[in-house]
Amino acid sequence: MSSTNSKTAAAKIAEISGTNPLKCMKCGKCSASCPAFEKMDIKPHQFVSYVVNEDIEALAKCESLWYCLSCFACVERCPRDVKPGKIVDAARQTVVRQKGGNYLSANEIPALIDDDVPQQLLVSAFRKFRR
Amino acid sequence: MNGIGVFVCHCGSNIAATVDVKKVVEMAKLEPGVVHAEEYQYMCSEAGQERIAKAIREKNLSGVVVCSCSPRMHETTFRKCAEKAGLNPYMVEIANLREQCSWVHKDINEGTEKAVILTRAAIAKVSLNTSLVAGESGVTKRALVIGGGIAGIQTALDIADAGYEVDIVEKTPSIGGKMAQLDKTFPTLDCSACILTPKMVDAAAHEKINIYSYSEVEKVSGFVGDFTVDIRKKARYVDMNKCTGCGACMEKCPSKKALSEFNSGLNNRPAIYTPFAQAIPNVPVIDPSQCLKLKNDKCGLCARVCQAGAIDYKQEDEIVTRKYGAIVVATGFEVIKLDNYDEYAYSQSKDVITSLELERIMNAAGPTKGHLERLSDGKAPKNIVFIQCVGSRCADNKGKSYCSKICCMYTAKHAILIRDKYPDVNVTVFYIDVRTPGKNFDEFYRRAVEEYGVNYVKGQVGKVTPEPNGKLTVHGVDLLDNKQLKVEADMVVLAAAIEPSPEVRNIATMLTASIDTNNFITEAHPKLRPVESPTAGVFLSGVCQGPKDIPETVSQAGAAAVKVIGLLAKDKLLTNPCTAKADELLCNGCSACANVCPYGAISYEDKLINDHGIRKTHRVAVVNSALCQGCGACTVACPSGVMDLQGFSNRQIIAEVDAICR
Amino acid sequence: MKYSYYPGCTLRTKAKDLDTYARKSAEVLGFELEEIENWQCCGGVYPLSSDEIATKLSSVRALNEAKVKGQQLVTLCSACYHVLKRVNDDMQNVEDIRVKANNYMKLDEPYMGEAKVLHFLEVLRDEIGFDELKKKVVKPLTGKKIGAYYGCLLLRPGEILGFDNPENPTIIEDFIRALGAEPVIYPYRNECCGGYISLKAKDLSAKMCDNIMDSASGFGADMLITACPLCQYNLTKNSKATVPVYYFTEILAEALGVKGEEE
Amino acid sequence: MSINQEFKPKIVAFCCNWCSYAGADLAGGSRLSYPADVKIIRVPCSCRVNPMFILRAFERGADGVIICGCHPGDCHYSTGNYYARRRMTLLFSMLDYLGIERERTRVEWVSAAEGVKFSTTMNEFVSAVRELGPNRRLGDLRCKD
Repeated sequence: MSSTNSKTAAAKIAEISGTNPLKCMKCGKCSASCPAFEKMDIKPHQFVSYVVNEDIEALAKCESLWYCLSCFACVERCPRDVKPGKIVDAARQTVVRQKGGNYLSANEIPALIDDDVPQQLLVSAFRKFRR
Repeated sequence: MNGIGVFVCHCGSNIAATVDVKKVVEMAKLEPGVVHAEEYQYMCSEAGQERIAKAIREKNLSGVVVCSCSPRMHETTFRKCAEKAGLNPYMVEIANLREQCSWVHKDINEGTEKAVILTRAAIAKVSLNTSLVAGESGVTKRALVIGGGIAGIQTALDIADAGYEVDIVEKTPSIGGKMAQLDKTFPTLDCSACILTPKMVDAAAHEKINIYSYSEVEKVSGFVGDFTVDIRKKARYVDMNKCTGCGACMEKCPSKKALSEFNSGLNNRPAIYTPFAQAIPNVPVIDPSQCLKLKNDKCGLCARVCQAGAIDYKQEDEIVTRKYGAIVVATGFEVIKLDNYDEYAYSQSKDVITSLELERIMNAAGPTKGHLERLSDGKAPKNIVFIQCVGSRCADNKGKSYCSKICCMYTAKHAILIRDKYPDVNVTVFYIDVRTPGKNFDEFYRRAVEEYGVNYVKGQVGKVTPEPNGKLTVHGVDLLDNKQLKVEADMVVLAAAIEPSPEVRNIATMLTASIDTNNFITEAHPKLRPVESPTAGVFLSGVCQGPKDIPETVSQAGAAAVKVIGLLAKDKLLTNPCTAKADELLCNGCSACANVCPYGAISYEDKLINDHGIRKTHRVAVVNSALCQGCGACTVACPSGVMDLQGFSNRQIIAEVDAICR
Repeated sequence: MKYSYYPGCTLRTKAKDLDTYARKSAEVLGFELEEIENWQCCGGVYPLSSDEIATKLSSVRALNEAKVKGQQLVTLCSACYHVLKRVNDDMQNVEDIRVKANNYMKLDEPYMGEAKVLHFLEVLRDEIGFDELKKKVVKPLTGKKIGAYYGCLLLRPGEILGFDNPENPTIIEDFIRALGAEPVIYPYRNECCGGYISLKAKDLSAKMCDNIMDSASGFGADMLITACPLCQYNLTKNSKATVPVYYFTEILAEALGVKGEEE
Repeated sequence: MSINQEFKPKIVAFCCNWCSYAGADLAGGSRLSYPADVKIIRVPCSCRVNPMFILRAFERGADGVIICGCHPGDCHYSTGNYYARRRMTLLFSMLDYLGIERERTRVEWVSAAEGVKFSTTMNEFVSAVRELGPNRRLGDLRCKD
């Protein structure tokens, strides 16, 4: 990805997340609050720096996108109004919106569920993991 | 030959980089009435001023326009310069080409164009200026200090030592303020009380200092040199003159449920109380919300045990009116409420405390007699976690936008004191940045790490969870290690942000001193006049102006005192000659102007007027120029346009409007 | 009193209990849940991206229907509440979304966020009042130690949802007290259970559920109650399940004496 | 809506000496830019601003006039800004009658500490006036060619 492209991609992420990553003071309260921290290869507070540094390619490839729960713990507690959860979601959107970007296919569903799975689980997983 | 001289300053490159100063000079020369125009590197310098003086003398200038920085910066400089050269100082106008032009615009064409217009407006105005002579007013040789913490005490002592009378108004029953609540002070670990109480005693014993404790400022009127202040002395229900301070009443008082303000609400105090043992004055007050006698006319025990007969349940608030030449605001700070930080479990667990509460726990006169123990079960803690920046440096609507400045250092102090006294206690500090700019400050913090083995972890804590076993889990992160941490703690100490005392808003309004969005009082100039408010005669001491530690507060207190002394040392003050003036010929005495005057400066007289040979007596408005502060409210209220403001006359302002819109 | 009612996908299928008990209880408490016509699924999660419009339209339809009927819109499911309330906030405050949504919907009168979204618990707290509820209780749950499980969707972001203090909520505890039981306060009651990632990252979600369960049982809870079908499923199926998890409406119906009644 | 970027409006800003003028100085000190179209006239207090000055400005070709004073309660002269507010409300209510768009005038409170607010206020005001285009209604035709 050329530097102009990653610049546009970074701007796109800032735009669709509606947050300003430059307000971050690197306190790490998001990462301290994140229940999925252990599973994340790029940690919540790093997401913000990746956008600032326009390293979008790494974000697009990272595993963290599929572990963020959108539980808003980081959004609620961020003292700088950066709301890292929204940045993660924006990065995930840029991936799933691309062709072949789906993280979940309908074919794999039967193997993943049991009889009690509420519809809500499928609906929300589809909404988060697919276009 | 009279005419106007225009002097354009480069201000180094501050103006010249964005404004073509030569062009401004050229254009100025084309304006009617201008007989001289020049530019120079630094007009405010000795050489620059000499150029102005020389032009005034040689060309017999009748008006001067200096195109430079803000008039709030150098108007006085250039007025003095003109006066020395023989020109009335009020024949000088400033065109603000720096703050309001070159610094805010980037394009040199735009900047130059605007500079020319601003200069043109100043020329138009100055051509209508009239010579004004400042009047004089007296100075009441007494100062008022609002707030009796270390800032107020130090200011009062310094003023009193110079021989002037000072009154301290303190809202609580004793002077001493927040410093009296502290156990030790950084970075030298002096005992706070040991260095503060002698100053409190000095203040109380000083013949020039009068302390109004348990009192509040109620009303302020007047102006620099001549303020009139109403002070409400709240009913103490104890006669100050009779009380011997024996303390028998406090011991016997059966109502002991009120939370001790001095001990940050960690234990109780009686309804009749002094905040702490070394209180000054050592005269208790009765808290009417707690006293059984005052609430439902039962008890009366304190009156019975008082051998001096000092208890007086009938006492009422008293208003004292005093005159002052200068007023110092030293209202100090409070720790913020932690309602917005429930993730840290402050309201859910007794073992999550603020740093100020820790001060009281560590203090020998505190609720635990200085033993470090958990408030929930009295057990000695083994692991203590400190969380920095709680409510400071926030961009959300929960916290404060500023750095509270003192927290990094007092946390290092707490960590050292704990590790020193209890070496088997583990101390972890979660920080975002450690800020230690100050003499011996960083060395002090390094000692905490290197000598005392305090574990500093970079990363803000997300949540504190109380556990079923009574311990606390601190959910943090080590950003340098990129690891999430769960630290087991017995006690968690929050470095909560500080904010100006809530009453400062009201006081600022009474003093017409402006406050910023965080309720800190605005200084007259952020760099050059940091202890003065923009309102003449009102000075600032301590945290009311911005977060400060003790040494800074004491320095500022001394600086404020010097400013007050400088003012009180004068016998006369020059008054602002830009006052209102009525045209006697046209005034019909309708009273519209007097109705809007906030100073009562306008009265009416029957005057014999000679109107084109017709002599008649009629009622006209007369402005007392000693009282008039020059706001101009009356000028607009006047239905016939008779009232005008000298220095900002209708014609002058219209000339500026016309010049800008030309 | 009649409220517009938005049941949501799961309450019509796997979480029928949550719905049935709510309706029965409402009857006893003197209000009616009138199901809006032709509701569509809210999507389960609120679309966070500022450029998503289409995914918000089903919520706008439901909100507008409540507005047209002049009723407040009540939901039971945490996710529906979260989505509807946030979309409503967008319609009130985000001009871009409001304009685009209205352009697409072509309603008789543009929807500007006039409807008010209420969670069933808010109806109990703010409209009925917990004191009134207490009076209607016929079988108080005396002696039961119940932990409230809020999860994430009901509370956060607090600024927009305004449901309760997001870090130290009290509404479900007050509800438990009104029913005569003892609330157990434990710090994980507002931590996420793992939600939709339980589909593809079961281990993570299981760990999160266990944390919640351990904390609740550690503080002595006999049972947990929740408003979210996904939390109920996740906590029951995806953890050690040391403590049973019920819908809050079930214990409400029980206390009001209408649980055993046949339809 | 297309905004004519070429159009350089004439904006007169009356700023009170104690708060808003100092706020403007702070904006300068902090290098917070705003359009050069804004020219400031210093007055001791917002209550010194005679409605006549505003009409005069429009008559002489100003495209917008803004009056800035201390926040309510913070006036250096205690009550001046309240007078200003009342007077301007009255004046503004009559501007329609004169054919001047209400948006060409504004009263704003800017304290000495609000450099940022000063700059954003001016940016907003200037772009609002730019959208309106030149003020042609009250111009004194006698002065024009």
